[in-house]
Formats: sequence, C-alpha cells, structure tokens
Amino acid sequence: MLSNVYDDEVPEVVTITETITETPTVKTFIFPWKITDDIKPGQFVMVWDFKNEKPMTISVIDKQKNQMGITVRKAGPFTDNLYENIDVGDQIAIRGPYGNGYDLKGYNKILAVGGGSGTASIASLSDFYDNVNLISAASCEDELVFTQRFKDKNEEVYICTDDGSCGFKGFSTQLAEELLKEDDEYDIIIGCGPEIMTYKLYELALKYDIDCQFALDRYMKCGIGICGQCCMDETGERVCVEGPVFNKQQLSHLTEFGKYRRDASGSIVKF
Amino acid sequence: MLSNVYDDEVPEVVTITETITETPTVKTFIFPWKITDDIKPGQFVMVWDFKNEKPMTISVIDKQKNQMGITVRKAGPFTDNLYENIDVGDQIAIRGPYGNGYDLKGYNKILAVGGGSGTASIASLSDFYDNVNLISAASCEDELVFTQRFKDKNEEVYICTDDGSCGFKGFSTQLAEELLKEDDEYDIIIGCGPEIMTYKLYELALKYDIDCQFALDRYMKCGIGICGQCCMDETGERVCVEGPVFNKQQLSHLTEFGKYRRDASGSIVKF
Amino acid sequence: MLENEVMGMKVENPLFLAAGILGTTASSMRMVVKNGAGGIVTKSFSIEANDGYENPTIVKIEGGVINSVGLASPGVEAKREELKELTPIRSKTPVVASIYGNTADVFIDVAKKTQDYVDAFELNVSCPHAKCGYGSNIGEDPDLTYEIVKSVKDEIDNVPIIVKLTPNVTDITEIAVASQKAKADGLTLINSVGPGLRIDYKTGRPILNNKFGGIAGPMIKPIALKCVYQTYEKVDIPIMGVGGIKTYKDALEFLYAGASLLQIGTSIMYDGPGIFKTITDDLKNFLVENEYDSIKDIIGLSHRI
Amino acid sequence: MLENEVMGMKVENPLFLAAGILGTTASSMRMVVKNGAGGIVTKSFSIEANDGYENPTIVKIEGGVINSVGLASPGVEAKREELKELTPIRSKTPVVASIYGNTADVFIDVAKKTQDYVDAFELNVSCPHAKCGYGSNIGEDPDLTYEIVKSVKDEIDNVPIIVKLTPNVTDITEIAVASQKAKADGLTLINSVGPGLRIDYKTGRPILNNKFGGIAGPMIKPIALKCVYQTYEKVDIPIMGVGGIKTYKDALEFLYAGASLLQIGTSIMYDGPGIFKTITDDLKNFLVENEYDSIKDIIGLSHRI
Ligand SMILES: Cc1cc2nc3c(=O)[nH]c(=O)nc-3n(C[C@H](O)[C@H](O)[C@H](O)COP(=O)(O)OP(=O)(O)OC[C@H]3O[C@@H](n4cnc5c(N)ncnc54)[C@H](O)[C@@H]3O)c2cc1C
Ligand SMILES: Cc1cc2nc3c(=O)[nH]c(=O)nc-3n(C[C@H](O)[C@H](O)[C@H](O)COP(=O)(O)OP(=O)(O)OC[C@H]3O[C@@H](n4cnc5c(N)ncnc54)[C@H](O)[C@@H]3O)c2cc1C
Ligand SMILES: Cc1cc2nc3c(=O)[nH]c(=O)nc-3n(C[C@H](O)[C@H](O)[C@H](O)COP(=O)(O)O)c2cc1C
Ligand SMILES: Cc1cc2nc3c(=O)[nH]c(=O)nc-3n(C[C@H](O)[C@H](O)[C@H](O)COP(=O)(O)O)c2cc1C
Ligand code: FES
Ligand code: FES
Repeated sequence: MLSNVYDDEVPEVVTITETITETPTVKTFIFPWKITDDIKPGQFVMVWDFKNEKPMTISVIDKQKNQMGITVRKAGPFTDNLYENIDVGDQIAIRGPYGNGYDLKGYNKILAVGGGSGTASIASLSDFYDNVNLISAASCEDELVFTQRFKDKNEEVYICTDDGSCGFKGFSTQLAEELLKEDDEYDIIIGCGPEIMTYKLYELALKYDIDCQFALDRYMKCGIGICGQCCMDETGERVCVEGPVFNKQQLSHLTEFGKYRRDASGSIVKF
Repeated sequence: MLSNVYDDEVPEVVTITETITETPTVKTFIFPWKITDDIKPGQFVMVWDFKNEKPMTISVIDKQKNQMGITVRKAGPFTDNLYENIDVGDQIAIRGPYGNGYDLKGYNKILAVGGGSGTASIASLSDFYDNVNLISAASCEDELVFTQRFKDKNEEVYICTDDGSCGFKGFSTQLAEELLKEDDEYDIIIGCGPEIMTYKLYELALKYDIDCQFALDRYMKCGIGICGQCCMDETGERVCVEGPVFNKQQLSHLTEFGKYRRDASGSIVKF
Repeated sequence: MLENEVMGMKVENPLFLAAGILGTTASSMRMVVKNGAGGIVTKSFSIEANDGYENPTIVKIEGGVINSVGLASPGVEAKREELKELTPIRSKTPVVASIYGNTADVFIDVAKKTQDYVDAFELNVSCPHAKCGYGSNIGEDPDLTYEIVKSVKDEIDNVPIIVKLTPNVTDITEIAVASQKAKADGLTLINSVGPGLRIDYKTGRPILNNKFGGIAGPMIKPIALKCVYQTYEKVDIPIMGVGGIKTYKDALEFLYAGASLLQIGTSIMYDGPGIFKTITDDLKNFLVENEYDSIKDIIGLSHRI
Repeated sequence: MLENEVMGMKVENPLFLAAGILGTTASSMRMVVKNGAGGIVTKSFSIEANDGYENPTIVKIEGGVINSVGLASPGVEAKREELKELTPIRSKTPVVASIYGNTADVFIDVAKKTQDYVDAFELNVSCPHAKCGYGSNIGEDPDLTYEIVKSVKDEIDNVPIIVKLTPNVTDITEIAVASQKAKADGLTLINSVGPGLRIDYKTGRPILNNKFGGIAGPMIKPIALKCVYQTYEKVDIPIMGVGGIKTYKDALEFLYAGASLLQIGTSIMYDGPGIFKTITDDLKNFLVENEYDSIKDIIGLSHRI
C-alpha cells in the first residue's frame, strides 16, 4: 500500500450503495471499491465522514461486485453520525486498507470469536476460508450481528448472549472453552471484541496450547505507522502497521494487552 | 526518460575511463554508463564539468562494456576546459540521454554526412545499422575525426577536406551531391555539422527527392523541454525534446533552419 | 462550460501557460496555444537582454524541478517583436506579459513599450533567484510591493495589472492585501518555492551553478493551494492559481480553493504541451458528470461548504 | 566511522528519530533504537496533556505527508515516566526531549521537571499547526525566539538547548543567528513546511480537519538543505538536519550542507523503522569506498570545495 512514495493516499470519496441495519445500534454500509487480492479479513480502513476520521474493520470484501463494507456500532459522536445520518446515496471517504489481517493458511480447524461489533473483524472470513467455526457473542439477542450472514454460508455458528436471550447464556469465553474441551481438532482461536474478551481468549489459547490471533483496538490517528499513537508496550509495535491482528508470539510481548490503552493525547487509560 | 514524475534526474557523476585525442582540437571521453536499448545515435546528454553544463551528442554507445562516450571540439571556455583538463580518472557528470535520435528503420541505403565535430552525432551509427555510407568532412586532414573508427567497421567512408589535404577537396555538400547523382539507391541523407552544411544537404534532399534527417544545434538550458530556450520557429518545436534530429517534413516547417539561432538570452543571432 | 471572463480577459478554458516555461518565442507560445492552452503568460522580460545564470540552471528532481534561470530574456525591444506576432491569437487566447524590474520606472517603461500587444501584465516581483534587486526582495515586502504596483497602476490604465507573489514569506496574505490596496487587478499565486538546494551526493557540489533555485512542480502544490485559499479569504480581486498542476484533479483543487484562472508550468516536462487539452477535456467531463453548469460554480467552493 | 560527539552527546551514528514520529511512548522509542537509530527526539510535550486536533490529522500525499496533529501529547508528568524508562538506552543513544510552550516560563517548567532524564532539549518554537501561541509564531520572530531561548538557557545550564526552527519565514538565518546569540547549543533545521493545504477533488472539502497542515517527507528536502546550507554559513553551533531524508544519498547531502546530526521522520512510513539500519550501513559503505576516515570529514564539505 505504502510502497510508492509518490502516490497520493488521501481519502477517496465513495457513495453508499446499500445499508444493512444489523441491530438497533449496529449498521453495515456498502460502497464500491476495487477489491484486489491483497485485501484480507482483519484489515481496516480509515473512514472520514467529513467531520472526523476513525478506523473501521472491513466487514464486507466482495470481489465479484467490487464492493467493500464496514459495520459501525454506535459508541459516540462519530459512529452515531454514521448510524443516524448516512444513507444510500450519501458520501463518506475511505483510505486504506491498512494493517495486517488474519493469516490462517495451514490451520486445520479455526475457532473464530466475535464480540459485539468486533464481529465485523471476522465477518468476511467465511468468504476466504471454509474451515471456520464461529462464535458470535452479544449482550442480548437484539445485539447479535451477522448471524444470518454466517448461516447463509453454511458455517457452524454458535450464538452466545450475556442474558441468554438467544443461544448459549454467558460469555463467549466460556462457550469457547467448552468447544475447545470437546473438540481437539481446533488448532487456532482467533477473534475480535472487547479487550477483556480477547485477553481471556488469549489465556485460553495458552491453557489449551493452541495458536491464536486477535485484532486489537487502539486509538489511531495516521493509520500509516508514523504518529506513534497506536504503539503497544513493551515492543512498540504499531497496531496500524504490525497489527491490528497479532499472533500468539507477538501478543506474549504486549505487556499492555488486556491492561490499558492510550487516549488521543497518548495518556494511559486503564481498562 | 521523463515519464516518472518522481525520479531524480540530477547529473550523475562518472569517472572517465579512457580519452581519445581525435585531432588537435577534438577529444573523445569514455565513461561507464548503463546502456539500455532506448539509447540511440543522435541523442544527446547534458555534460556538467562542475562549472557549466552543455549538450553533447553521444558519440560512443557500447552496450557490451556498458560505456558511453562524448566527443568534444574546443570552441570556447567549456569545451576548452574539457579538452585541456579532463583526463582518465577525472570526474564529470551526465544527465540524459535526451531527445530523439535518427530513425532509420526501413531505409535501404543511407548517406550520412558529418561535418567537423558534428560527425560525433553519426559516429555510432555503424554499430546500429549496416547500410550506412559515410562522408566525414573537415577543414583539413588534421581535423578529420573517426575515420579510423569507421574503417574498422568496414563501412564505406568518403573523406572530404576543404583544403584537399585528404580525400575529396571541397565541401561535403558537393561530395554528397556527386554520390547522389551516381547512385540512386540512396533513399535518405542524414547528418550533423555546421548548419550551413545541413541546410545545403536539406536542399539536396529536396532536389533529389529523397528523405532526410538532420541533427540541429541550438542553445540549451534545461534539455528537458520546459525552458523554451531551444524552440524553433515557426512550429515552436523543442530541439531538446522533438529534436535534435528532425526529419524532412519537420524541417520544412522550421523557418529559422539555416537562417538564425538564439543566444542565452533568447535574442536572435543570424548565421 | 469552461468559458469565463476574468479581468476583462475572455477565455475558453482557464489554463494559462505559466511564465518562464516555453514562453520565450512567439512560435513556442503559439505552439502551446495550438495544444489547447486558454491563455499565455510570456517568460518574464525587462528592458535589457539578460543571459541569466550559467548552466546547470534547470534540473529535474524528485517531485519537480529546481531552477535558477535567473530571468534570462531578450530585452523589451526584441520581446515586443515576438508579442506583435501573437496578435492573431489574442482574439481567443489572451496574452499576458510577465515583466520584471528593480524600480517602478523600469516596470513602467517596459509596460509602456508593450502595452499595445498584451491583454494584461503580470508583475514578477517574486523570482526567488533573480539577481539582486530584481526578484522576490520586492515581493517579500508589503510596502515595496504597494509602491511598485501603485506606480505602475498610475501610469498604465488600459491594461489589467496582475501581481505575482512569492510563497517564501512568513505571511503571503499581507503582500496580497498590499497589492489589492495598490489597485492591482488580480494576483498570481505562486512563484516557485524556496529557493531550494540540491547537492551531488558523490562530490558534495551544489548542482545548480547559482547553488539555490526555485522549486516548482507537483511537490509544491500543497503550498500553492494554501496560499490561494488563504488569500481568497482576504482579497476580492481574482486569483490565478499556479504550482504543481498536473491533472484535472489538481486543477479542481485550485478552483475550489478560489482560483478563477490557472497556470501550468513544470508539468509540461512530464506530459508535453498536450497536457492543456488533456486537462480541459477531463475538467469538462467532471463538470458534466457532477451536473455543474459552469466552471464558475466551483470557483471558491471550499469556502462555501 | 560514523561515531561523533556533538553538544556533548556521543553517538554511534548521526541518525536521530525526528520529533513527533513514533515518539510518544518509551516502548516505541526503544523499538526505534533497536532498529538502529543513533539517538531519539521525543514527540513534543508541554505541561498539560493535549489531544491535538480531530482526525484527519495525518494523511499521506504525493511526496510525503501533510499533518496537523496539533502537538497532541500527554502532560509533562506522564512524559517524565516514559523518559525515566529510557534511562537504560541513554548510555549509547542520547535522548532529546522536544518541548513546547507559549511562554518562557512554560518551557522552563517543563525542562526543569524532566532535565534529569534527557541528554538535550529541543525547543519546538516552529510547529506550523499548533494552537495559538504555542507554535511557529515564536520561531517566526527573531526577538521572541531570542527571549525564549535566553530565558531557558539562564535557568537550565546542565543540559544542551537545541532550537528547532521553521522554514516558513522570509529568512531563516535571522532566527538562527538570534538563537545563537541567546546561547543556544545547537539548531534543528527544519520543522515541517508550509503549512500546506489539500482539498478533496470530488467534494471541495479540505482534507485535514484543521484544513492546513505541515508538509514533511521527501518533497521538502531541497528546502531543508537550503536552510542548513545557509545557516551553516552564519552560525558556529552544530546543526541537526531534518526534512525528507530517505536514503544515504539524502543523508550525505545534509552532511555536505553542514549538518552534524540528522533526523528522520516521515520516511519511516515508507521503509519502516529498519530505515535507520539501512542508511547507516549504506553511509558506512560510502565512506569506506570513498576513503574517508570519519563522517566528520564530510560535514560541511560543500562549503570547502
Ligand atoms: C483497527 C480498528 C478497527 C475498528 N473497527 C471498528 C468497526 O468495525 N466498527 C466499529 O464500530 N468500531 C470499530 N473500531 C472502533 C472505532 O474506531 C471507535 O469505536 C470509534 O472510533 C468510536 O468513535 P466515536 O466518536 O463514535 O466514539 P467516542 O466517544 O469518540 O469513543 C468511543 C471509544 O472509541 C475509541 N476511539 C475514539 N476515537 C478513536 C480512534 N480515532 N481510533 C480508535 N479508537 C477510537 C475511544 O477510545 C473510546 O474508547 C475499530 C477500531 C480500530 C482501532
Ligand atoms: C544537441 C547538441 C549536441 C551537441 N553535441 C556536441 C558534441 O558532440 N561535441 C561538441 O563539441 N559540441 C556539441 N554541441 C555544441 C556544444 O554544446 C557547444 O559547442 C558548446 O556548448 C560550446 O561551449 P563553449 O563554452 O566551449 O563555447 P562558447 O564560447 O560558450 O560557445 C561556442 C558556441 O557554442 C554555442 N553554445 C554555447 N553554450 C551552449 C549551450 N548551452 N547549448 C548549446 N550551444 C551552446 C554558442 O552558441 C556558440 O555558438 C552540441 C550542441 C547541441 C545543441
Ligand atoms: C524553468 C522555470 C522558469 C521560470 N521562469 C519564470 C519567470 O520568468 N517568471 C515568473 O514569474 N515565473 C517563472 N517561473 C515560475 C512559474 O511561472 C511558476 O510560478 C512555478 O513554476 C510554479 O508552477 P509549476 O509548478 O506549474 O511549474 C519559472 C519556473 C520554472 C520551472
Ligand atoms: C506526523 C508528524 C508529527 C510531527 N510532530 C512534531 C512535533 O511534535 N514536534 C516537532 O518539533 N516536529 C514535529 N514534526 C516535524 C518533524 O520532526 C520533522 O521536522 C519534519 O517532519 C521533517 O522531517 P521528515 O521529512 O523526515 O519527516 C512532525 C512531523 C510529522 C510528519
Ligand atoms: S495510528 Fe499512527 S502509528 Fe498507528
Ligand atoms: S533546452 Fe529547455 S526547452 Fe529545450
């Protein structure tokens, strides 16, 4: 992406061609984008709504229609604006894709866990791999995302809600552990969601001695590896370049993983 | 050459590996240069001696040894300095090649005329074509250049000196006309030299109704088509980009050809 | 669609040839017009002929060129002859004479000698590599700029006076405002940037004979755009935008920022004089596709949204 | 070969990380050192934490980046903790703290709170997109620069004070001379250029949230080189050269122009932090091949030939 010094990489304005209301707080936006082979699940784009610009996972990678999609959960001014005000025919602007996605070649059976809107990060996996089992977790049934999309793909999907309004009652980490106990064919666990979840999944991977890859969420400014905003302790790795998906070996050196993050000023904020 | 907006094209410093004293006033300098297939006889380079920078025809294009050469005639401060002070091991700097060379595909028998140091422009032709007959002209035998080089190539070479000290006595244009009269297989006449010569050769081409291509010499600053210093009346064509070699059709529109040139300020100087 | 009338100059498209590029001879300027330029700015000239600096004077570098031509030009008498030859093209493509000098009198003298053959003057008070007194030292000083512009305006009243400014000042809008106060009819933003310096990495020798040279080409576009945008908010007179325009997208950025007319210089090096036609075609398509009626709709757009 | 001692800082190679790039956390700075940097300049900080501007704040453009981060940084207390963590690396790789403020007192306060953990201070009086009073308005004014530098020098006497200057002034050497008069120990040239502006070609919207942003990267190199070259002729204190260094050839140009130390920022975007090792290796090879004994032999070379 960044190899050519002299390519402009300013945000490219796109027109929304479709929106999908996933839940009362989550919406997917589809727009035209040239889908090349180097665009992978787990990568992200910077989304500019002409007021602010934030990182969003690519949740739809449609090579046939040359379409891309992002899935947004209302969490503050930026995501609220997208959810409430952006509709088919409206414009946003995109730069990217950036970062490294999941690298799942050579794995036999993959357990992918998505928590809340973090599920976006793994949503397009089934278009790339056919050996993925999914856990989709949310606080309640209303907040489950992509379950239909996963089912359409004939993937094994496990539903899990905090309140038991649908599927397994409890945390996705509990469900994941049960699956791992039952089936020793899983050789990697991957996923994205609240860091408290991914950290517990990481601990599971240690406990069951299998590989893992998790997408981390850090405050981003440049997305292109120079501002230093998203660097992780202790290695200084950049979430926007070396991440957002990190593997087990990398995660083992990320001392802040599961503990704290930094705000826009670079000050530490504990989880 | 100029296609990539972001390539530096500053002069490249090279070290002279060989010098050949051609005549008491003409010297050839050989230096390492990556010879690519797009380097053609008739093109020129800008030569920087760290004091000034001037255009010089490429007189040696040696693909095997990856060497290039220029041939300089003492004519003023710049060429004097090269002739007197630059030797094997010394550095000069080169940018280019620039402009269009001779385009001789499809011709049957080529008559190439070099006048004085203008002979440099056609000196490497025999490495590219085997249907070239050469006229090498100079004021006297001492000032003949490249005759040995041509003979080594087994090309037909006609010598011509103003004073008859060697070969044909008289102007190259007279000799050329004799050859054209004798042999109607020539289908193009090309060359480089004093403009009074090339203009007369152009008239010969008209008279004998054959094609022609001549390299013109105009004051140059940029060599890359923007300063406007080398633009020809009436078409505005740039000697450094559309030239220095022009064909018959182009020459027919160059109203200043054979009449005047411009100095460094852009003021007209009559021949 | 692209037609406009600015400072009394009717143009079929907004793309002028910038001063100093292919602007020495009538032939080369006509050639550029044939290739689709909407107007012409000549290479800057003054009373006397001037050889400029010794070579190297212009070198292609990463992102553009660096040049210290040093205002090489034939004197006004010779230039007038070239200008006369341009009369036939002036009905459709305005000819702007770029002139320079070290005093108001020089500017006035040159202007008087050529005013019958031009549609506007562009006062070059902003050359970053002129010999002492002839260049940006004027355009770096609001008072000096005011003086020169006012004196010229007092003497030349039938031809619009455009002032070309240098970006190499702490605040370009100061100079722009001074020019407007002195009754300039328009502004050209910007002259080349810097000056800059390039050094040969093997020998340590500065590459240009004059060491320092103005920087032009794609790399200066963000600076030029800032100058146009900021100046547009401070003055009411039209702005010609110049600096790094290479594609219609660049042209659009300048129009949005507030330029009514545009100039192209360095990019001719990459794409040849055909660049004028390419950009005008692309601009037209863009306007049609985006349902604009006229180029006028987008001039200054960034300030209205 | 590449070792040097400048302003009391011993370095194994001249390539520092530039302020504002990967310089927020101790971890990221250590990571850069691991990748071969000869020294570190932190991201600029002040007393209070500062979120900077809203995104978009940094966008890759043709030739570099445009940024209006707006001096985002944690406050001095948090930063001191990060600096403390850098103590182990300081024996081999000096750590320079870049600090900013709107008054001399702020600079002094920040410096006093951190002076035990740094090898030098770089006073950032030159940010082209700082909020009012905190940026280049100081560095654009020789008197203001003199005041600030002198006040800081009066209070901080055990740590070298480097002043980082903006190129966006009519004459940078004026500010450089003022800094030297105020007893600055060194200069860093240059901060980012412009500011510049980029506009989305489809909508007409300025791309940065703050509209204007500093320009950095390969395209500013000729400007930076000119500043270093001209300043070298006017002052005796060491210069850190920065602006567009991407390869060893760029580094050589800065050394020839007169920089004793170098900084790299934007190019990390293209080549990753590994750029430090690549350039040091290439520099070493160049010196060996050209039979120089030490990098010191080529500092300022252009002025001696
Ligand atoms: C790689 C990556 C991928 C992401 N993918 C998605 C996604 O697909 N869908 C989605 O809804 N969210 C995603 N996020 C998170 C998303 O960027 C933030 O939730 C969003 O920016 C919130 O902004 P806001 O103004 O709506 O809320 P705010 O009230 O501003 O913030 C809410 C939370 O978001 C965080 N946040 C704010 N600004 C940023 C920023 N510039 N960069 C990172 N985090 C920020 C804050 O730290 C806070 O914790 C992703 C984040 C990262 C780093
Ligand atoms: C395309 C081209 C190829 C050339 N190839 C050769 C060559 O192979 N060998 C050779 O000896 N000469 C060649 N010349 C001519 C050469 O550039 C000039 O003779 C040389 O610059 C003279 O410079 P001087 O300082 O020695 O003499 P001066 O006393 O400066 O000038 C002598 C003559 O050279 C002309 N001249 C001076 N400077 C330039 C310049 N920058 N550009 C063009 N003409 C200039 C002057 O108009 C004058 O007529 C070529 C010129 C062109 C345009
Ligand atoms: C080789 C060259 C010569 C120039 N000569 C002049 C000149 O004579 N007068 C002037 O006002 N500007 C001159 N300029 C500046 C251009 O007119 C223009 O302002 C600048 O190059 C930026 O535009 P560009 O990026 O399209 O080239 C010159 C620029 C170049 C590159
Ligand atoms: C994203 C970014 C942030 C920067 N932040 C600072 C800063 O906080 N303080 C400072 O003095 N300079 C800052 N700069 C300027 C750089 O230190 C450097 O002077 C400039 O980028 C030129 O160097 P480069 O071309 O190698 O990037 C920043 C530059 C960039 C690109
Ligand atoms: S967001 Fe700037 S380095 Fe990652
Ligand atoms: S030498 Fe400049 S245009 Fe030909």
